[in-house]
Amino acid sequence: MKTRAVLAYLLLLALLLVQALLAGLVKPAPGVPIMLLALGQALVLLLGLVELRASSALVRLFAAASAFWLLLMFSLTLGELLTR
Amino acid sequence: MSGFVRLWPEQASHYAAQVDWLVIGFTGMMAMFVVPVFVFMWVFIFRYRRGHAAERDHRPSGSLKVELTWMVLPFIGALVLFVYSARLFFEARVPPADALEIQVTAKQWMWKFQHTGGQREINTLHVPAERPVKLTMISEDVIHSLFFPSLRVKQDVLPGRYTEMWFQAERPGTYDVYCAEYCGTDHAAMTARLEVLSPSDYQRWLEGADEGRSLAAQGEALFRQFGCSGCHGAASVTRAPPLEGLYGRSVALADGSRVVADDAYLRDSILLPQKQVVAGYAPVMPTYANVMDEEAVARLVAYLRSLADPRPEPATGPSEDNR
Amino acid sequence: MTASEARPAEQFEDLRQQAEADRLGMWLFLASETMMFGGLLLVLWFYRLSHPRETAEALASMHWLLATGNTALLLTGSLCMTLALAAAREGEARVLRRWLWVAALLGLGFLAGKSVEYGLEFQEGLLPGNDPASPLKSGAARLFMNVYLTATALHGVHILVAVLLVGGLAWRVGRGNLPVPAKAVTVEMIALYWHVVDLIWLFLYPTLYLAGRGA
Amino acid sequence: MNTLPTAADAAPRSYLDAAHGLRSWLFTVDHKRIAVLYMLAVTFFFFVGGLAASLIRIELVTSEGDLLTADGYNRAFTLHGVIMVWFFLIPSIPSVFGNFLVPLMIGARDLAFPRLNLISWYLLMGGGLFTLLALVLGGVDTGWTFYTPLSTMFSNGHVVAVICGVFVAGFSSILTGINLIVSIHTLRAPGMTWFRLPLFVWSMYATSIILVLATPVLAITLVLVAAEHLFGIGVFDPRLGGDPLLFQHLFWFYSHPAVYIMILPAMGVVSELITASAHKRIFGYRFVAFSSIAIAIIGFMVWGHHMFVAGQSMYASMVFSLLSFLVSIPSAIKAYNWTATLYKSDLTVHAPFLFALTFVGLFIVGGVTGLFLALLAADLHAHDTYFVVAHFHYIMVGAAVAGYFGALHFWWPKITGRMYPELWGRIAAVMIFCGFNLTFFPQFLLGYLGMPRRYHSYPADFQFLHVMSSAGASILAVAYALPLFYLAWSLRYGQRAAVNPWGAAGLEWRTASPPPVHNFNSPVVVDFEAYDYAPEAARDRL
Repeated sequence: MKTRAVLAYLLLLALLLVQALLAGLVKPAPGVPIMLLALGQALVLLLGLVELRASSALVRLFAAASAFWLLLMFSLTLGELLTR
Repeated sequence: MSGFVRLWPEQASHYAAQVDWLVIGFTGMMAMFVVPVFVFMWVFIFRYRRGHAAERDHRPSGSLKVELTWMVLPFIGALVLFVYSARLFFEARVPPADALEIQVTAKQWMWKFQHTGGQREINTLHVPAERPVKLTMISEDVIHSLFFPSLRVKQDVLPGRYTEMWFQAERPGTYDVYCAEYCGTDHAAMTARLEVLSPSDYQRWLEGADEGRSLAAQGEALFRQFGCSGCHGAASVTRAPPLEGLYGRSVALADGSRVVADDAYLRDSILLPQKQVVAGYAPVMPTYANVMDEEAVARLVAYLRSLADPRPEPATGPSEDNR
Repeated sequence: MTASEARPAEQFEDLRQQAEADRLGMWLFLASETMMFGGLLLVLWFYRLSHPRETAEALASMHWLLATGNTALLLTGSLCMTLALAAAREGEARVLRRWLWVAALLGLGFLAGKSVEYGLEFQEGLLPGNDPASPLKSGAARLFMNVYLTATALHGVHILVAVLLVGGLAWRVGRGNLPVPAKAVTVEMIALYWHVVDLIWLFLYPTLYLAGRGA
Repeated sequence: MNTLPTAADAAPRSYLDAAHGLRSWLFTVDHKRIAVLYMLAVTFFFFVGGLAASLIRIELVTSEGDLLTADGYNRAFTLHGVIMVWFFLIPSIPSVFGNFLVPLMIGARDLAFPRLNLISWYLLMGGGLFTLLALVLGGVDTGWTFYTPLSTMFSNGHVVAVICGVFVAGFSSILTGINLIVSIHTLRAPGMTWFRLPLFVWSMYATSIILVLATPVLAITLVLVAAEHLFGIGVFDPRLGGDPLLFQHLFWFYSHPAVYIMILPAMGVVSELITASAHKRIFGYRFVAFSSIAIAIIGFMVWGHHMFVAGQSMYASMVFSLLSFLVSIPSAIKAYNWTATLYKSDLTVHAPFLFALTFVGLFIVGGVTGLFLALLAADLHAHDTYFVVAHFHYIMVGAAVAGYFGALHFWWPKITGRMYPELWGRIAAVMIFCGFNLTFFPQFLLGYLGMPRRYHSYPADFQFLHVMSSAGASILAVAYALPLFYLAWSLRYGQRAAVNPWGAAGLEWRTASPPPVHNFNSPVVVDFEAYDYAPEAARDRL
């Protein structure tokens, strides 16, 4: 478990570096890739450091549920703003 | 007022009649789905009371077919009504191009109307019958909502951006107007009167209440008073975007996007100049937010719209402009 | 939530059931935390989309390199908490204590970085947003700074709580009244809290500093 | 607390006799005692809110605003809204009957986190009394919806104080939700599978999902309003580029699921009442169970129907309108299945069943008028009028409160060990039904006539309908006060309750009334289906 944690940590730092480079060098910093990298970091954190994979199905369901709810809130509200 | 107690609001426009038919139709359809519930409930209660002889064995504990029918049928009925209602909603939301334009400014606890001819009214609105009327509305403080029960329409009036509403009143008469969105202490006193006049009466009213100067002319006076002509005038030294024929054209912005110069663009450029800077110009324009109220902005916007471009512009629905 | 003696609390059959209940309870609480910060992220993205130009103006003056360093600190903190949990499960109290102190220090480092950043921003007049002397010209840029202050302050409070929890845990392990691996569940709960606060920062950081820079 | 006579036989003492004195109540961790504490708190807030309601109804008898000043009326309806929504409707069934019954129904000794349960009560009482103090000592003139920029820039009431009170009480909801979900998942007795759970437990599970996931968004919205009100951060201030519509999105993202927090528990109660009086398994158990979950999920997608006229984009309004029709399907399933349950039933009509009938009748009218408001063109006319007031009162007061009173009567023997007087129970139920309809049906007509909400003076030709409504309100006030008296009377003089006075099927009816501290004397193993009212099983249980 420890080696997997360190690997996950290094991957997280790598993704952070890519994000920082993207934001620093590309003008204007592309929003979508940066946020996708953030999503990637979140998944690596959950699967690597928090071992979501090993915990019970119920815990995974709760994690997915709150992600689904946030997606719901964002899509409908920002959808309203963009079609105003 | 017909009869002792009025139970149904007046219908002052065709749209109002259509809404009423939608409402009656929906109530009828819903009764079709709901009355059986009440009837069966009472039948079962009386037939299957304890001690009352009745056939009670092999009781059904559920059936997929029955469940699906009372899921799908009401939903389909509702969908039909949804489509009809969405069409009506779309019609009520998109004003026709040739509508008579009136500026509305809502302020804590009063309604102020400005006609293109320059006439100004508080808490009463005179409109011609059988002609579409478009209201461009804005609030100076909190959210209000202009509500015409007899026309079955209302629209919230927001501080910070224009909202629109249109109607075509058919029957001349006097109708109540309310503020529907709670707006503070005297929300209940913020009512107005809608006077629908026959076209000839309306024409006579226009002359009677004439201010001498049209809305655009009043805007021109403000244009000079606030020093806009200093930069935007023909002989100005500082570089500022030309305003002739701006209204309706699409404008290239500094960040590469393009936007159509409508009322909202003109208002934002006056009050929030940093928001949409025109390409090739420095964002040096000061804000007039604390100097000008919404009524003055409405007059300036009317003036900017009336600036005819020396090059003949294709008619993009020029506003009624009886200067 | 921690049953002092090894026997489970009376409404539970056995310790495994109690641990599962504690884990579910913690996950639900963290789900409500993510929903709250989700609301804040919605406000930020709502204003990013409705005022793109002014947001870019505000982003130009943010100290994003300092924030990137802070993010690295938090990620390292998460690693420490995972290693601490592994040590707790293997019953090595000394190793557990070391990782807990490192994580607490990293959290303090983040808070220190944050307060330096706040100091700079107050000095430059960026904060508080409606300060008339703010170098930001447009209203929406000042609004962005204000929402930035609200979001990072709220997150900072959660980091402070995390540091206190981890510090308290390390102190209890040092004093010996947190027997491991019997009470590893407690370490797991606090590690989980740390990870989710870190997860929230993983989304706040690009929203506040990176996306749309230099527009 | 008055001490009850101890149970006659040598069975272990009931949770009420296990300890006496104020300390045993204020520091209890027994889910049953906490439920009773919640019942007292919720009843207190119900009558405070009811007082404000009667002030409003008396004011509206005359067309001019002569009883209260304009400001006084605004503060009265704000107090009525805030107290009723956050301190009666949301905590009532989940905290009182969820706390008392869920452990009993799933065969557990207590909830998963007893101490957290007590903290929830203190959070509700602390937030509630603080809010009541702020509302009474100065009041707030923004309505319970706190719309901006009125609440942030133009209000002169104690907005921030009330926001703090509601914020604190919000955590009581979150903790109760967590407690119930974890308990239902981990503390079910052996053999109690998900499809053997009573439907009340299913509806409490769905309600808890909303409690946990929606309340935090209200918390952050209130924090932003308070920050804007105090420091002017500009997040809802149009001058700085803020957008009042964003507030409405955030507020209704919580507040629409909140109305499902209010109705779902009552639906669970009615499923229990109808099956118990029909002595028959419910029709379509799985459909009714999953309809609760469906309401909890789809309930999060429909909030935009509060903003059709608020300047929301036309296309988003159409999407929200369509989703609002979708969310009505699970409610329709419940209503149809309750009716189908009565087919070939063995029905005993008693007061709880009359409350259940009141629920079904008023809920259907409320639901249909809700669909009416989901119609875009109809909402353009009816929004912010008394039509909306009538709609949500039919659902919240007609249905949810009828459900609460039905639960109060049905489980009164189990909670207190005493039977309520049956005749008075039926009188109260019928009076509530008649008084309610006389109060709120005229408001549908008023609304369609164009009478706006939150007006204390109105044109003269609305007066007749307002007088009818106020007359109904006086009947309703008496009808709501009745149970307070005869239930209190039954504590001392009520007939002693048997273990299962209704012959109902459910684990809570297999332990003593009132139950012992650890709920069950012998370990519970569940080997029967939910609501197994097989004729011979029901007979031997009586």
